[in-house]
Amino acid sequence: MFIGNIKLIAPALYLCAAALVVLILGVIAARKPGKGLDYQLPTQYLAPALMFPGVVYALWAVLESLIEVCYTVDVLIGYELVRVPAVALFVTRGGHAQLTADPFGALFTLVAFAGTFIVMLVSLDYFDAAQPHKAEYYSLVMFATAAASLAACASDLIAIYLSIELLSLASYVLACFVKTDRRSGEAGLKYFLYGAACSAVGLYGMSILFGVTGGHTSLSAIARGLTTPAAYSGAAWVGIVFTLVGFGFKLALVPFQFWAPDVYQGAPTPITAFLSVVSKAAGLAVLVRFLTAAVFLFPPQNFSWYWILVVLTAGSMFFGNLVAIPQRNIKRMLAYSSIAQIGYLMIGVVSAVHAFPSLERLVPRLWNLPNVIVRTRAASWYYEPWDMVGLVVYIVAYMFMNLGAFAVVAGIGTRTRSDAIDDYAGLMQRSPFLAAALTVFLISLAGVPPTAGFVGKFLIFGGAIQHAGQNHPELAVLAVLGIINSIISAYYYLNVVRLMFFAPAEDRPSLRASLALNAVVAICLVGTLGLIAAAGPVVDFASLVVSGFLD
Amino acid sequence: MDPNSWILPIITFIPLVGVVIVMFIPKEKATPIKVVSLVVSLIPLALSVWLWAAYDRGGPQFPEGVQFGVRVPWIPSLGVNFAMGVDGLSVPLVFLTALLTTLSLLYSFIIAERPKEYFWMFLLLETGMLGVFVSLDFVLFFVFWEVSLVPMYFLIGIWGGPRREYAAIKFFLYTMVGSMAMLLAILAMYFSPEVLRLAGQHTFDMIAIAKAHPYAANATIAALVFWGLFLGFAIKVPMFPFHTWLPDAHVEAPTAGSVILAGILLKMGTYGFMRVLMTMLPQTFAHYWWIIAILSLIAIVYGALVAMAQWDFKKLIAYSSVNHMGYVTLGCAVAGSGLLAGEQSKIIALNGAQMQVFSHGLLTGALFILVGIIYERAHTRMLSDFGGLGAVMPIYAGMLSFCSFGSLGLPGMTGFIAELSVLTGTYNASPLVAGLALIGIVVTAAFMLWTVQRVLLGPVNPRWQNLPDADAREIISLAPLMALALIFGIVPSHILATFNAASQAIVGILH
Amino acid sequence: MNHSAYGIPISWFLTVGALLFCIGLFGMMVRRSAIGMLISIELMLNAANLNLVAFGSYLRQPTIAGQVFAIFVITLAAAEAAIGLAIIINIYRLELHIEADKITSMKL
Amino acid sequence: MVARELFVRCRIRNQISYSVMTEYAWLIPLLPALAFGLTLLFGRRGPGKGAYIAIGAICASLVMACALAVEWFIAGGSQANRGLYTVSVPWMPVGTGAIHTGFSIDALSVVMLLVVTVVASLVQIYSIGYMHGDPRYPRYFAYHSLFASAMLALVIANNMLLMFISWELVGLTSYLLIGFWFERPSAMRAAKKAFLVTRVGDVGFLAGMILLYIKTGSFDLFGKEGVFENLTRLDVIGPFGLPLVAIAGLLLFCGAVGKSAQFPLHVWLPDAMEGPTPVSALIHAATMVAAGVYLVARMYPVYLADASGTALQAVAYVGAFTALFAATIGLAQNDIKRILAYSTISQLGYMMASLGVFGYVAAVFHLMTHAFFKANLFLGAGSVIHGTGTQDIREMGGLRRHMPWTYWTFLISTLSLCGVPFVTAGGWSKEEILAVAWHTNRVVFAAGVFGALLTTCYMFRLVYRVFHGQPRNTQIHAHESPRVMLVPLVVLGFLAISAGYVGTPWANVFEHNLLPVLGETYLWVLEHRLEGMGHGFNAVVFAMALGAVAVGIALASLIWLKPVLNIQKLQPYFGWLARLVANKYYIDEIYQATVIRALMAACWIAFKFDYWVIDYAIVNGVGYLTRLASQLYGWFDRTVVDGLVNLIGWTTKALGNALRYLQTGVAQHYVFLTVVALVIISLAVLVGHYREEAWIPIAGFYR
Repeated sequence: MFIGNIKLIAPALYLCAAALVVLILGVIAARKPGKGLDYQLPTQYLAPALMFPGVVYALWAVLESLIEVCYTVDVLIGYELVRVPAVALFVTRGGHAQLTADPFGALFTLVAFAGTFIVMLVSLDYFDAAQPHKAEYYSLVMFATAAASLAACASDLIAIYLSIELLSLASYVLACFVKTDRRSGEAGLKYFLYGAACSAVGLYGMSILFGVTGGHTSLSAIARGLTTPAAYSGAAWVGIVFTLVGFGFKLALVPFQFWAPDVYQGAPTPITAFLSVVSKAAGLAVLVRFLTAAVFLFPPQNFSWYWILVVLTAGSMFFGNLVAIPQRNIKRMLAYSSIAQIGYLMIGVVSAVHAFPSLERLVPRLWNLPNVIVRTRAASWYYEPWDMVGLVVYIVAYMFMNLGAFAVVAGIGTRTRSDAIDDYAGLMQRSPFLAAALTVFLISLAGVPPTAGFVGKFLIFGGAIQHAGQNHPELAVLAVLGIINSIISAYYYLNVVRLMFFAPAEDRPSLRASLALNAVVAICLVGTLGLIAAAGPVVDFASLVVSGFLD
Repeated sequence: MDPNSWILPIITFIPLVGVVIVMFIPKEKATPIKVVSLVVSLIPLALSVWLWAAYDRGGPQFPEGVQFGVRVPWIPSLGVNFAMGVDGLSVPLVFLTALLTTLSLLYSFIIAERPKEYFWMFLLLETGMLGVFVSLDFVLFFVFWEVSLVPMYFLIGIWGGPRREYAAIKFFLYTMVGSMAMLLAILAMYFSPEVLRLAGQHTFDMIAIAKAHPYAANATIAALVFWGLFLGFAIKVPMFPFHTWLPDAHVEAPTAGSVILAGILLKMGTYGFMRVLMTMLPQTFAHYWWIIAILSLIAIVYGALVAMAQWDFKKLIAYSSVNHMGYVTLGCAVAGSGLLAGEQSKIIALNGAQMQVFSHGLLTGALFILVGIIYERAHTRMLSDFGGLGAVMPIYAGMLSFCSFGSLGLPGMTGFIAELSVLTGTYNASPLVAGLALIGIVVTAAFMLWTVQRVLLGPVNPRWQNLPDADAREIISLAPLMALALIFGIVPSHILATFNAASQAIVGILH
Repeated sequence: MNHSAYGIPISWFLTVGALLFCIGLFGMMVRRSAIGMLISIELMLNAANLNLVAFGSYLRQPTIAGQVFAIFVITLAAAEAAIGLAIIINIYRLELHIEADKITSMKL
Repeated sequence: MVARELFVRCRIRNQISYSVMTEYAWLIPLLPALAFGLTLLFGRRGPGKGAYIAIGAICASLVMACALAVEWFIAGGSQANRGLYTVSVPWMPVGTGAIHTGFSIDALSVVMLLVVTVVASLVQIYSIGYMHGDPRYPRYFAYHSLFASAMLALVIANNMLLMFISWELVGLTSYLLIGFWFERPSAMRAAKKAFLVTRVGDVGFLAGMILLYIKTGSFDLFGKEGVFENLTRLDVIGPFGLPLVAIAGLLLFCGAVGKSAQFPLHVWLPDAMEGPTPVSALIHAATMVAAGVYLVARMYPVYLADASGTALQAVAYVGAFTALFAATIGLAQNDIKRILAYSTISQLGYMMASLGVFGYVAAVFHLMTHAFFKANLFLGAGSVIHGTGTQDIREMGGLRRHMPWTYWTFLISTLSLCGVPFVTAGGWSKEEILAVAWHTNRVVFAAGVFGALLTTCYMFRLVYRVFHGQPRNTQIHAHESPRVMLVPLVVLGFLAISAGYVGTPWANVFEHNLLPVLGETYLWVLEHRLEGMGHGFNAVVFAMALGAVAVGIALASLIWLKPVLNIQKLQPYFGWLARLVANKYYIDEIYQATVIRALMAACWIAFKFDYWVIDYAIVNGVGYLTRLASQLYGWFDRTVVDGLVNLIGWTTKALGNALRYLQTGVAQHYVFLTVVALVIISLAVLVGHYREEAWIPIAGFYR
């Protein structure tokens, strides 16, 4: 086995180590709360402090992988000399990598890290200093993030399964972390039962895929295996569909969304934010990787999982947005809203599938590599905007706006002890900054300019329209449905805005936000509003990332 | 750098600077907030006057070129630029926007509730509106288009009448339906092979798209794109079946909000007709012009009829907007028709449409201010409550009569020139449509006169015996509007020459 | 189907795996107690394990990947059971029962 | 710049030098316009509360008009080189060209200028007395100035556009002045009615104008590119089988019908008497209502170009019918001003009929004389109202003794209106109309003669009721009006007699100057039409006219002066007729019941449609459906539990009783639903992708 360029996944490794540090120091500190180590090095500050270098490291890793993806290396595995991309890690015989730390994965790592950093700041505000088990809490969050990072790079069934499970197991615990809260416990139980069942189904699917493609676990090998006649078996399809269940659960894609509302509502708000962004980003990365591997076999013209995805995309948007309308709890509303948001993202995924329309186009990039020199440029900067750029930009935008919204919700929830939408009435008077910021986030979620959400939707719908023009009318339909859903969503987002701004000011005390909360909201605001101004560099960067996408 | 190329961004973003300044003034200091906002809004006004003066009528017109153009790459990889520029179509609109905003801000000095938010939102709105008229890149255009939507939502929702929340959300969602359809159509145009062929790259540059005539070869897609854009613009105008947000929004909006809504926001729709539909999809427009013409005709007659049935003064003016905007769209429809004959009369029609845009902005804006004046004094807008105010408030009566007559198309004011031109152009295309539109003229006159009668004439209602006449602030808010309506009505040559250059360019596309 | 050296065709293993999986899925649906559901999950995981191992050894070119995968899964299943039990204990503390179907406080 | 070039070019083209007066004729309407602005803004502080500004302006215009008249009619000599003076400047750019505006002076406009300035200045002077003490006194004179300005602009306009603009502006001033006392509900209603009814006609004018523009490419009337030179382009068959030129003529005539209160749009004029009486005299008797006649006269080439003659026939018959119809109504009215109003309608009908039967000169001639004597009548009536405080002739009587000046001037104008030959102006003009009609259209002629009879009847009824007999209302103490009101009466009374001598059959200065206005082509057409009509005195016609007047006076005297004939006896037989006539043939009521009601119904239906169908049903309906769908979804979501019960129950039946006991639990149901979805998806994929060999090739991998 060729271990490869380990520094590309170093952020995850660093995070695991940092998590251990936090855990150990935190546990020691917890023995004397408020004194000694807990006083000098409080865990709730230590964790973000250790997280921040992680974010920087992840950013560096993105840049590094952008360079590395240009090269291949010839390695000797067993008695075999194979040429693999320089971003491939843990390469086994036949040149199959367990992890592919390509820029795409690195970027999702960055999203996960940045999201986690923001979530930690929210937690800082959400939990008071006397929070029990904070060492466990923060280390679990960090482990989960490391898992998400690995999942974003995983290109092997085992790696996928392990990283996703690690993420899930940490999330189960985090969801029910407030042990005294019945709702939190209930959320944890449901999340666990449903998640475990779904991952079991997914695993079963993977086992079938493993079998029908000739005993391979690597996605690239599976992709090759699926090109053989064997893969035309019904079993292969069952395998793919079952596997999709596992990913669909992570994404809360309809009809695997049942857990989301309950868990979002019951879990502590920072964890809800974490689940809605970090966990989803990981699921999305895995899904995209998996689909682009499977796409070789099933040209979308035929009736296949592609059409299932199209239907589920539309279903997610409609279900999420429609059910969000009557909600009275803002966390639950945002849960449904994030189901809908996944629908928009899935439009990006579905059209990204067409970025790899044929084996012929991709194969030269992967296998017909020149074999003269040892280190050589592999991926040419092939320039095709729109393809998956929208997906990448949208996930970044989604991180800012959704985390921002949850940050405000968390901040208000701790102060008013309520998550009811009705209690947001007159918020503009009580806390103008939070109300204005939440307005921006909600408007961004609705996709109205000049916000990041608009840029994301614009690019996603643009990609869909582009492929619609290439004889894929279903994408035009999806774009239209997406548009309709944007309008529906505007209704319930604006309902909150309406309450905050239009409702008369009652004699309720104004809310005082902590520094951490203000900082988080400000970061998210800058991200949400700044993305459109910086759209040029962002899109360029995203196209670089996308063009380095390998599977 | 050439200062001329920076004038448009400066005009557009000065109000945004004002927003920031106002945000830093404590909310308790109402007067400084108001004065600062007003002063800030004077800058774009002054610059827009300069712009119009410096604008060269003989210079290039869209889509051949623009004046005061600026073009900075924004998202180069997607072909998105920060592109601005003006031609004869937009220069008067920039001026109108700046003027109406200033006057609205002046009029809004009476706002007592949450003035800080009000004034910065108003300035933000100005940026959005100005941006729409000067943008030459579709992404920029769309961003400004939507930016103008949000503050208006708040203006209606916070400072509006009793049913403000309903009106605000209806306004927002309804227009969002249109803008989203428009977004899809814009994307489709972007990806058209014609644009790619012409520009060498997919681009959102409006000039490039207009020159390329996207989907000229593919009637089906062209039709889809056309109707998508049409929906976006028609809702904004609003054209006949899409107009019902308008009365609600107008009635509930604060006075200055109504002024801006009628004066500028509706114009964004017709501007879209002229700037986008007619130049970029001329063949499709020529194919479907009759549908637009019929809808416009319905708007003219039907808008007038419905206006006549109103008892709420403000709603009546709102419906009269439907009627008036019908002339604009009719003029556009005729000017873009596929008839090969009568280029001259098409130009007349488009001149008329533009004139009506300008005229309606002046006169209906003034009428909304007049409604606001009476509402603040009497706290009612029911026409049946009034009567005989002509004796109590002679200055007000004079101004209301003036604007009403202007609005019903009395010769000597801008409205007449507009209606005459549109009807002349229409006559050439279809005498029947022109004949039916003439009915609208009579009904418009009927309801306007009836309104004047119900408010001003007759015996004085003792309730209003002591209403004060219009004060200096109100007169100053109204005087420029009325003066311009009169001056441009008597001596239209200058403004029409500006319009004419743009009309020639647009009509010339088909010929 | 092809027979192995031992004479048992692979389909037998696969059938047993599928049955296990179905039983597990069925159990997920019908068990009221969270513990019962946890057990059902284990059944499903083991169905997958059986598949993996069977496929791994019955392929033309036998691979240990299936067994490796299975070992990972077994490890994970243990972790999952531990966490699941912890969650269930927590629930029991809060609710004094572990019947998943009666824990429905969040709706709408 | 451009303007000056064009100006110069016009002069060169005409190759004639005109007097300074002619070249600066545009000042004539401009002076009152300036006076309007000054009076409106500073009237209250100005001389005579603004009245002197207005009067000064109109008198200056009068002087200029007189100078023009002298130049064009007396000093001009041979008319051949003085047909037309016209100047255009570009007004609206259109494409590469422009629409022009400008003014022209010819005999017709000079006549009109003279009439308007004379009557307007006299009426304004009269108003000093009449409106004395009114709270809105300055505004009254401002409106008068605006009217004068617009009316004068109308008559010197050389293009249809300026004509229409002025046309509408005189309508506006009419509206403002009718509603001058707007506190009176009747006044405000009358004002609105006047504006709207005329606007109905104006729409026709507008349409005709646009038609002419579209076909000829110009709004200008004169010149090579003008309308009149290019009328042949309209010589194609249009709708209804009529040539387009006839359509254009008819449309223009619609405008004239509205403005000149011809049947069926006459209803506004009697109501317009709600305005101050001097306003009625100037606008609703002498000048503005005659603008319709002027329009047809000005556009006469259009009518002459219509070879089918349809348009002119319509003009003739509408005019003749109106003349008779209004006269009958006039017989049964009791309001002094309304009688005069119907008389005006009737006389305008004469003018129209005259135009319709090719009596071009006669019509304009009658227009002029009518302006003088009818203005005088109205001013006299105003004097009476001023003196008595009532308008109802049933309350008057015997005023002859109290108001001698008023009486005599009123009587002179009455005789002129009746058309007493040889001695009155109205006699000359009316006889000229009848002479033309005798030659071209005997039906119109008969109507004219009978109309003259009726006219004499109702006018003498009026005179007898008001000035003769004994006072009927002892409350009224009549007094003669102040001198400032009497001077205009006397001047107009003089004109009511003398103005006719410019157009006697023997020395028709009027005709000699007016006919060339048509231009050579159309003059030829007109002369062709009138071929065989001898110039000079037509004794038969004069005799019949004289007879009609005599019979009329006799009848009136016998009924109202010395009640020899008691018309009350006819009551049982012709009571219905009397009621019909007294109620103006119920035209107003018919309009109310049909047009107005239909319009209001249409408004209401449109509004309800808008409210309920478009807004409520469609727009809100979509919103409602969305919310409903969300409710359904929400219901589904809320009741996953309960819904599952049913779903599972359904599944249970299908599977036997095996799953019956699964009907509780939540997380389980989630799983269940997921499994259902999974099964559906898998089946869909498998069914959709089924192939025969699908299950076979796995074998390849295994030992």
